[in-house]
This record gives sequence, structure tokens and C-alpha cells, in this order.
Amino acid sequence: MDKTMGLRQAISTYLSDGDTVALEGFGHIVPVAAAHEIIRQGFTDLVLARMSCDVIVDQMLGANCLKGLISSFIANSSAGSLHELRRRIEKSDPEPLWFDEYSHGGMVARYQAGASKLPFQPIASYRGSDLAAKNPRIRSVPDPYGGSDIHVVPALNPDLTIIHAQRADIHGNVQAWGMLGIQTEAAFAGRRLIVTVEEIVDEAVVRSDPNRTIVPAHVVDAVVAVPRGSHPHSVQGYYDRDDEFSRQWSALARDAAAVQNWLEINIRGTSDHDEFLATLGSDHFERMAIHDAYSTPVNYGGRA
Amino acid sequence: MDKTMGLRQAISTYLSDGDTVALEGFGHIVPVAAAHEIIRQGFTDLVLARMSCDVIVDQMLGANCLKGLISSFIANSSAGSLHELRRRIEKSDPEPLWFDEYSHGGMVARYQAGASKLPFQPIASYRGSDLAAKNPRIRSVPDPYGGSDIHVVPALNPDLTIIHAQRADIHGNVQAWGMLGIQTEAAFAGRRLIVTVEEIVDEAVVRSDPNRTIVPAHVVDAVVAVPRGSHPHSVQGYYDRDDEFSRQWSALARDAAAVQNWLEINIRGTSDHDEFLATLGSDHFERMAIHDAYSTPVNYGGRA
Amino acid sequence: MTLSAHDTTETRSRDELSETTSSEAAGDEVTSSELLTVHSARALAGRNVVFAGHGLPTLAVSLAQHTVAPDIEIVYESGVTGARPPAMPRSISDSILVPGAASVMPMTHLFNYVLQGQRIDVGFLGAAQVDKYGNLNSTLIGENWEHPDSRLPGSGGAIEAMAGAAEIFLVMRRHTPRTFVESLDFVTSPGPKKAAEAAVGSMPAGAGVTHVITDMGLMTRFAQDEELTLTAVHPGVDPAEVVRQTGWSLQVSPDLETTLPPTPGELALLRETLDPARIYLR
Amino acid sequence: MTLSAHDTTETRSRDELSETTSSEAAGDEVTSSELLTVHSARALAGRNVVFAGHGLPTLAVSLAQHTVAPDIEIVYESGVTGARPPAMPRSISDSILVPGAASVMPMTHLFNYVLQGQRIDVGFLGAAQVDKYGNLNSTLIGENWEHPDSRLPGSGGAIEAMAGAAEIFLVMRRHTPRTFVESLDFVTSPGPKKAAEAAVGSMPAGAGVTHVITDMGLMTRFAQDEELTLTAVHPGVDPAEVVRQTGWSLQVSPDLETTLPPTPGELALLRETLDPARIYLR
Repeated sequence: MDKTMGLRQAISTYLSDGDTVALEGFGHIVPVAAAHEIIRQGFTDLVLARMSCDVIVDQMLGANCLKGLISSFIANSSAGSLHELRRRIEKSDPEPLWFDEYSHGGMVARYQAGASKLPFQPIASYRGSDLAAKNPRIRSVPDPYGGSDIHVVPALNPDLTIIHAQRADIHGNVQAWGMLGIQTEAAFAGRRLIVTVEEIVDEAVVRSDPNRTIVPAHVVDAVVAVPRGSHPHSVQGYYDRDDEFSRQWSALARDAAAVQNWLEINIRGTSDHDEFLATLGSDHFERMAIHDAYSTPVNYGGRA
Repeated sequence: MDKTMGLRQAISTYLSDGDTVALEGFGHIVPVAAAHEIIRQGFTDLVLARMSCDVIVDQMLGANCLKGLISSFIANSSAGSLHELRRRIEKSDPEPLWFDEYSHGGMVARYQAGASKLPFQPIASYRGSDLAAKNPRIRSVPDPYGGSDIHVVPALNPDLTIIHAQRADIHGNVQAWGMLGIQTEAAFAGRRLIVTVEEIVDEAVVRSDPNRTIVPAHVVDAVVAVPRGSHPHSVQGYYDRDDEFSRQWSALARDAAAVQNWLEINIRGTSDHDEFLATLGSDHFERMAIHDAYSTPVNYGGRA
Repeated sequence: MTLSAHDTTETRSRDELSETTSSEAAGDEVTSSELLTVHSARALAGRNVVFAGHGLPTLAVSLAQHTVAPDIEIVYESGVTGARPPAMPRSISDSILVPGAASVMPMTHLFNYVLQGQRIDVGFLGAAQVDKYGNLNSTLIGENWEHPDSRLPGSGGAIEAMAGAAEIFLVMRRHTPRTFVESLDFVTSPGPKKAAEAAVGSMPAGAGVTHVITDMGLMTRFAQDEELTLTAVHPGVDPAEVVRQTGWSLQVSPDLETTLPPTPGELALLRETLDPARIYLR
Repeated sequence: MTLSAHDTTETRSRDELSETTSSEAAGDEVTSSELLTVHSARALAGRNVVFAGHGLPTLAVSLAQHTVAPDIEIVYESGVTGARPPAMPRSISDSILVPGAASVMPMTHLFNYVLQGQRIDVGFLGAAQVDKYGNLNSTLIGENWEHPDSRLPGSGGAIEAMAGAAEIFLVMRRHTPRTFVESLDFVTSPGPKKAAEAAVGSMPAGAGVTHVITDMGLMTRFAQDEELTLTAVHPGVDPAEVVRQTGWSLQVSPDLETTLPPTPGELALLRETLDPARIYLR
């Protein structure tokens, strides 16, 4: 079944105001273009699930898309703070944000339970942490094998999950390499799933290496070709990350008005991701060029 | 650190009488040569953990290595019954066998809890099954999020896990492809880990494709080169399975004396795996030849 | 392991593979395997994701892809999806499934995310015994669980398929009072009614066994408390004989139908395209 | 995310990267980064598997590989093991870590099997605040948890590193009473003493913080109820000043030592081999 779709249509078809939406990718293959399209379409009252925050969280907050955040790390990687997010948490400026906070291990466990359709997942690391004291959704169960009670975190089943990957076939068999984060679990946990990819490839390419598939087709609702869809984050084998942008963002976002201005020009002022990329200038990606380093092929041969 | 070792030394170093030993591999990349070496060295009172049984279970039972079995499928794949095993269970012949029985999902959950150092893992599928009624180690915990009580299975942490794979470097970075079974979880769950491989390769080969690594070096105690170590099971890209042997086994093992005779000639009568292979005849593996089908290389390139 | 219909005991399967159906209408060259495969395939109309063993279920899904369900996808217990093997696989862990497949998942993904994760529309199972509510036994025959008369393979993934799949199709090669029983010797894979009667545990996600395909005809059930009902017999089969061969008082549909025999097109696909070596269709 | 020592607040790190140590003996060209890196590396003797962030911990592990611990292996929070990047990574999720690495694990394996799985000998952490038992705060500064004065990055994987690693090495760039506090504003990552006082949950597997490396000297603690003890000061540092800069009554070892300055060999390795572009060693 051909599940290819344009980004605009995919977002408008599978996302609704008030949804919980997971955008995953751990500093690599991040669905940035999809986040921008959510802003463009003016969605509101979303709850964003994202283990490790970055510029897109500040941007979605600035665009007033979010009423809540589920996360375990809320800095801008090593580039600094996310000031739009800090204003919301520290000063309720411009309004309060519901923040459901875990550790990375807790977020992994929540997605895993969600993907597995279990009500919760045990986790061993929360004893004595104020995080467990603060968050009423971190609970405990007895150990029927005689150990001490153990903490549990509830399943996370986003209404929509969006991930980005290097490639997929038109059916939605998704392949990725390099740092994989929690994408497979987030994909299976989602009630709906959009996958943006650098390129849609012939299924013979995918099928030459079936162990490389991180999400099988039957889990996918829409496959969207979005070259450079992860920028300013990297895509292994395609382009490097744009650290300069990430650093600039942490400076820019100290000023709430500057965030609004940036969104107006760069996101709301562009009709789609291609137009957004065009504003960066034609030579912008030269700085993000990579060298080639191909894997040694493995032999999948079997009985002829 | 160079962790390469001979099979005889690896087994004698890391296994003791009375241990729980996991031999995993789901009809593919099965550590058969390691099982034979356990028989040769005459270990006793072992508890074998193996999701899906096969000829090596019958052989280890015939050799009186096992006092117990932890499993979820006890036929000889589609080749028939394991008669040594059935004699033990149906008639306690020659003596009783402790059989700790689960479903495949339960075994997966047990290894997963073991690898994760959790006391147990929840599982949704056991409500109403006599398997849960029969096995006192299948228990339940309340759902602190308001659902019904849910079953749990206890962590499985074998004293020794042995897996087989296509290749590894001398440090123990293990790469495998094709059907992967529960090997990664069994490896992490083990207190000790031996990996047998078709070949030990230059680390540059492994490092050209780091996502292909199923077990990282720091988990591995010994790496052993054992070409054709999975025979009569297949190794993707190396050799096909020997269905004729598996079928013959189900016929042969109807007779307990024939099992003893087979073990005496083929295992106890050979000093190592090479000698065992030699008894098969030099043209035996011509029937197990495969065609070649190489994966399309992927680009791991990054910032130069 | 998903039980193909012929996996439950080794001795039964050999004979039955070569057994021909008694149906005159289908022509005496139609084997039992072909008959069961064709009716399994027809029942797959409208379904998308199937969990199945090798042999008959694999063939049924292939046939459905060519007929009633072009986009249907098969997931094997070994983690393989989208397999396009050059020849019939000999088991669900046959390496021949892998080259050219769309994905190979590790067991954690297959059992946690796909089966328990409720991603399967139809799971094919076989069993040594089935009761009127579609509860299945693939563990043992006999009264004494510790020392059964006959020890069978056990669950494999059958429990997870029953609990997680939206529906289960049960294929039973031989409809007898020993296989269609009033009371199972062991409940390996409980349907939702049996599960609901238990004290603890998560309720299964799906409807349990909804279709039974046998050498005599077809049965269905859809609601939790509904019994299996005979809805069709194969041409030439006397419904009274089906009732006699059933270990409980079998309900017969007032609208009982006679199945349409395999069409020349279906048989041609099976014999010439899908299993030309007749590895399975002996 | 593992906190590199300079990650906790952005404003602090920039200045401190270029700050030089006050130590005369080490030569005024020895930067604070170099001093902390060298002492972190020396503390890794005898350890095998380290969980660490980019920057200083990465450099410390590399230096240890060349000196006290040739076989030591670093595991990054992004799942990468055995990385051999051609240049210093800019964060733990820098794609430069991947080409030529020994493995890349998905998050489930990293967090469940490696960290919770107790496979780590030493985890490097940073923090905004530490108390006398090595409990760490990387979540917020202020009294009001809902509206803190300053909201910090949060746990990332710090809680899991603290609970699962055999030992934690804490790197604190600036030893002040605001960072070494009597009472944390928020206990993000509890050590085993704090964990033992809690009512529920699994006890941590490891010893918690055993080594603290600061710009003034070194502290250690090993037993659950043991306080951090000042065991060494850098050359020229007055132990009384360390006590004054500590927010609790700091125990000073009766065998207090003065650290050996970075050797020319260590400095040459850092500057010429490991970070020749001086990306981190500014």
C-alpha cells in the first residue's frame, strides 16, 4: 500500500488540537520540518512528548501550540538554555505550562510500556529522588518475589508520533542508522504514526538489508519525503548539524519578541519546508557537508 | 582487550556443575558446538534455559547434563518430537525433570527483566491460562493506575549465557543479522557470557557498521571462533540448515539406546567440533551451500 | 511457536498432507491442504496484518494477496515481515524468509510491540483440542499435568497471539470428538470468556477464535459468550455428521451454507504460482 | 543527559573554559579544564566501563586509555560505545561519534540493559548542587518547585547513572558554598544513603559519588553513611579555604595530600594528541 503523502496533508490528516504528540530523535534524525509544519497550521493545546528538548520545543511554545510538555531534559543540548521554556516554567510567562517530568530512563520506560500495551513499566532508579515525590504519576507496586516495592511509570501512548529517518520505501518500511534514540518505541506507542524521511527509496534497497528496518510498514500511517527535514540536527550519512543556529537560538530566545519575530519570518512567512530552506541561502548546507564512510556489506544469502 | 579463547577452555572456565545456562538462538545462529562441548566435558545438574527447544536439548538430556529446563516450546521445530525430553516428562524416564514452563512472550519478558536487573516484568497475556495456574513463579501485581491486576514473570539471570553469531572482533563486539531471537537480552541477562562466532574479523569490519553490533564488547567474557558452530541450524550468509539431520533425530531418539550410541560416537568420541565436523564427511556442507545476497552499503559519514 | 495445523503431533501431519477431501464437487484431485488453504484465504478478506506459521497459513496469506486482500502482510514469529521467499519456508525460522524481506525484528519487538502491542488483525493457530468457546490446548493430553499421557509442544507464542490479535483463525485438519471437546485437558490459550472468568490478569485485546476451518466445514463465533456455530459444510458433508464428530452439542446455523469449492483460478494460483514444487500441497 | 561539568548553566561554562588554575606548581599555562581532566583520568585506574558526557569526561577517559587504564571503554548516553571520533565531539549526540564506533545501541538497551543493568563501573556526572553525602541537584534552584528561581536541565540520564553505576565521579568546576551545600534545593539524583531513607523503590546498585574533582582539590567517600572527605588539595590551595567554600562542615582527612600537578607527558597527550584543536582545552 502506497502511504506516501505531502507533509502538509499528513499533519492536517493525523493531528488534532488537544492531541498528545511525540516528536522523538535524540540530537539526530529529529522531525524538525514536521514541528515547523505544526506551527504553520496553527495547532493549539497540544501536549508535546520529547525526551530531550531542543529548539523546536522553544519554537512550538513561542507559537502557542503547547499546553503541556512531557520530558526528561529541558536544555538546548550543550548550546545553552531554552528561554521560552524557562519563561513558561519559572514565571508562567505568558501562561503556565503543564510539565510532566521524568528522567531519560523513565521516558524510555513510558514509551516501552506504551509500545507494549502494558499499563506501566517498573523502573529501579527512582528511590529517594524528589522527582518521584513531585510527580504523582510515578507510583510503585509490591514485588511478589519478595524484594522491596518498586517504582513504576505509566504507559505513554501519544495520539500521534512523528519520527524522522534516513529512508523508507513507499509502504513505510523505515530504515535508520547512527544514533537511534527511542524512535522504534515511540513509533509503536503512537496511536497514529507519521514518518518523515530524507528520501523514499526503491523497496529493493530496503529489502537488501531487512535488519536495518527500525519500524515495519504496518505501523506507519504516512511516509513523507522531507529532505533536510532534521536541520539544524544532523542525519548520519546525509548532513551535519548546525551548531551555530542552535547557539544563536539560545541567545535570540532570551527576548520573547525576537522569538515571535523569528517565527513570523521563518515559519509563518514560509509556505513549506522548501521555502524555509530557501531562506537559509543556497550555500547554507555547504557547511554541513559530510565525508562518505560506507558500511561493509553483509551477506544475507540463504538457500537458493 | 583480547577475549579470544578456545571453546574447550571457554566452557571449562565459565561453566560449573549446577549452573543455569542459557543457550539461545531461534532456529538460526544456535550455539550447537558449545552444547556439544558441554556434553564432552561431562557437566551435570545444569538447568538449561532455551525458549525454543531442538536437538541439542534432547542431546544434553541424553548425556545427563540437565536436572532442569526453562522453556516455552519443546518440540523439534517442525521436524517432530524430542523423544528424550518426552520420556523425561511423560514417564520420568530415566528420572524426573524440573520443567519451568512459560510461553514465548513469558520467556522474552523473563530475559528482558534479567537484562534490565528488574525483579520482574509485567505480561498481559496470561489471564485464564492454565500455564499461569500451573507455574507458581507466574504471579501478579496490582495496577496503581486503576486497571486490573496484571501478571508478572520473574527475571531470568543465567549463570552463563552462550550465543552464536556471524562475527565478532577480538574484543567481543558481536555482529549478527537475519533472525535475531532473544540473543541480546539473554547476553545482557547472563552473569557470564560466551559468544561463539563463525569468524573473528578485523575490528575495522565491525566498526564500519556499528548499528549491526548486537552485543557490545564490555558484556562479553570470551569470544570463540567456531566455524559451522550452529550446524544443523543455519547461519544467514554462511550455510543453510540440515533438515535431514533434524528429522532423523526425531526418528532416532525414539530409542533411548540409540541416543546413547549417537552421543558416544559423535560427541564423546570426538575431541572437538572440528573432529565432529570431520565425521560428517567432507562433502556434507555442499548440501548446505547458499547463494550470495549482499546488503546495500549505507553511508555512516559525518563531519570530517 | 505458532502452531501450523499439522505441527501439533508429528505423526498426524504426514498422513494428512497427502489425504484428499471427500468433496465430490471440488474434484477428487483437491487435497485437504488445498481445501483448508482456500477457505482460510477467503476468510482473510478485509484484514491487513496476519500472524502465521509456515505451511498452510503462509500459503493462505499468499493466496489472499493474489485474491481477496492484495495489501495483506504476514508477520512471522521469528520476527520477519514482508517476506518474499523464493520457495516455501520449511518453518517459521527458516533463513529462506530473510533475504528480500521488509524487516527482521528482534523477539522483544515481535512479542512486546507487535503481538502484545495489538498490531495483529488475524493470528492463525492450530491446536490439539478446542472447546465450544474457542479455548485451545497445545500443551498436553491426559489428566496428570506432571506426567501427561502425551506431552505436546506447549504454547510457543500461541498465548500471546490469542491475547493480542484482534481475531484468531483456527485451522483443524481433522474434525473429531477427540479434537473438538467439551472440556480441554489443559487450557493453553484462553479465549476472552475463559479469561474473563479468571481472577487476575489483563483482559485479552481481541475476540479470540472467530473462524474455525476444518476438513468438514466452517464455524464462526464473534461475541465473548458466543459458542462456535457451524455456518457452512463442504460439499457432500452431512451437517449431522459434523454434530456427531463434535464433543459438545454443536450449534448449527439456521442459515447453514455449503461452501463454494476451490475455483480453478484459486487452484491454479496455489499449484502453479505459490507452491509449484508442491512442497506443502502434496 | 549526562551533565558535563559545564552543562548545568550556559553562562558559567564559557568563562570557566578559559579560566586558568591558580596553581603555581602546575605552571600558569595549565588551564582549569586540563587540571580537572588530568585528575579525573588518574582516578579511573582499574576501571573498565565508563558512562560519560562529552568534553572533560571524554578527554579524561581518552587520557586514561593512554595512561592508567589502557582497556577502559566509554559508553555515551546516545548509545555509542567504542567511539573513535576524528575530532572532539560537541555533545553526546554528535554524529561524529558514530563512524568507526564499535556499537550504537538503541535507548532501550542503553538505559535498561547497560545503566539499570549495572554494566557501568564509573559514571561521570556534573551538578548544580551537591551535599555532603553526594546527593545531586540538576533540576532547579529555588524554594518553589513549581516556579523555581532558575530552572535547570533536569535529570536526563543522571538518575539512572547514579542508581546503576558502581561509582559516580563528580566534576565540579567551581567549589563554592552555593554549589557545595548543606541542603539541596531539589534531590535529582540521590545517593544510597538518601535512597535508603526513602519508603519505596529499589535500592541503588552502586556506591553513589565516590570521587569529587574540583578546582580546589579532591574529595572521596566510599561507604553509604560516609560523608565526603577532603583528601587532597591542588598545589597552593589552603585547606582552610576549601572548608570555608563548603556549605557544610567539611571533613578533612588527617592524611591530607597535595595533588601532583599534571605531568608534561599528560599535558602533551592532551594538547598534542587528544585535543590538538583545543576545542575543549581552551
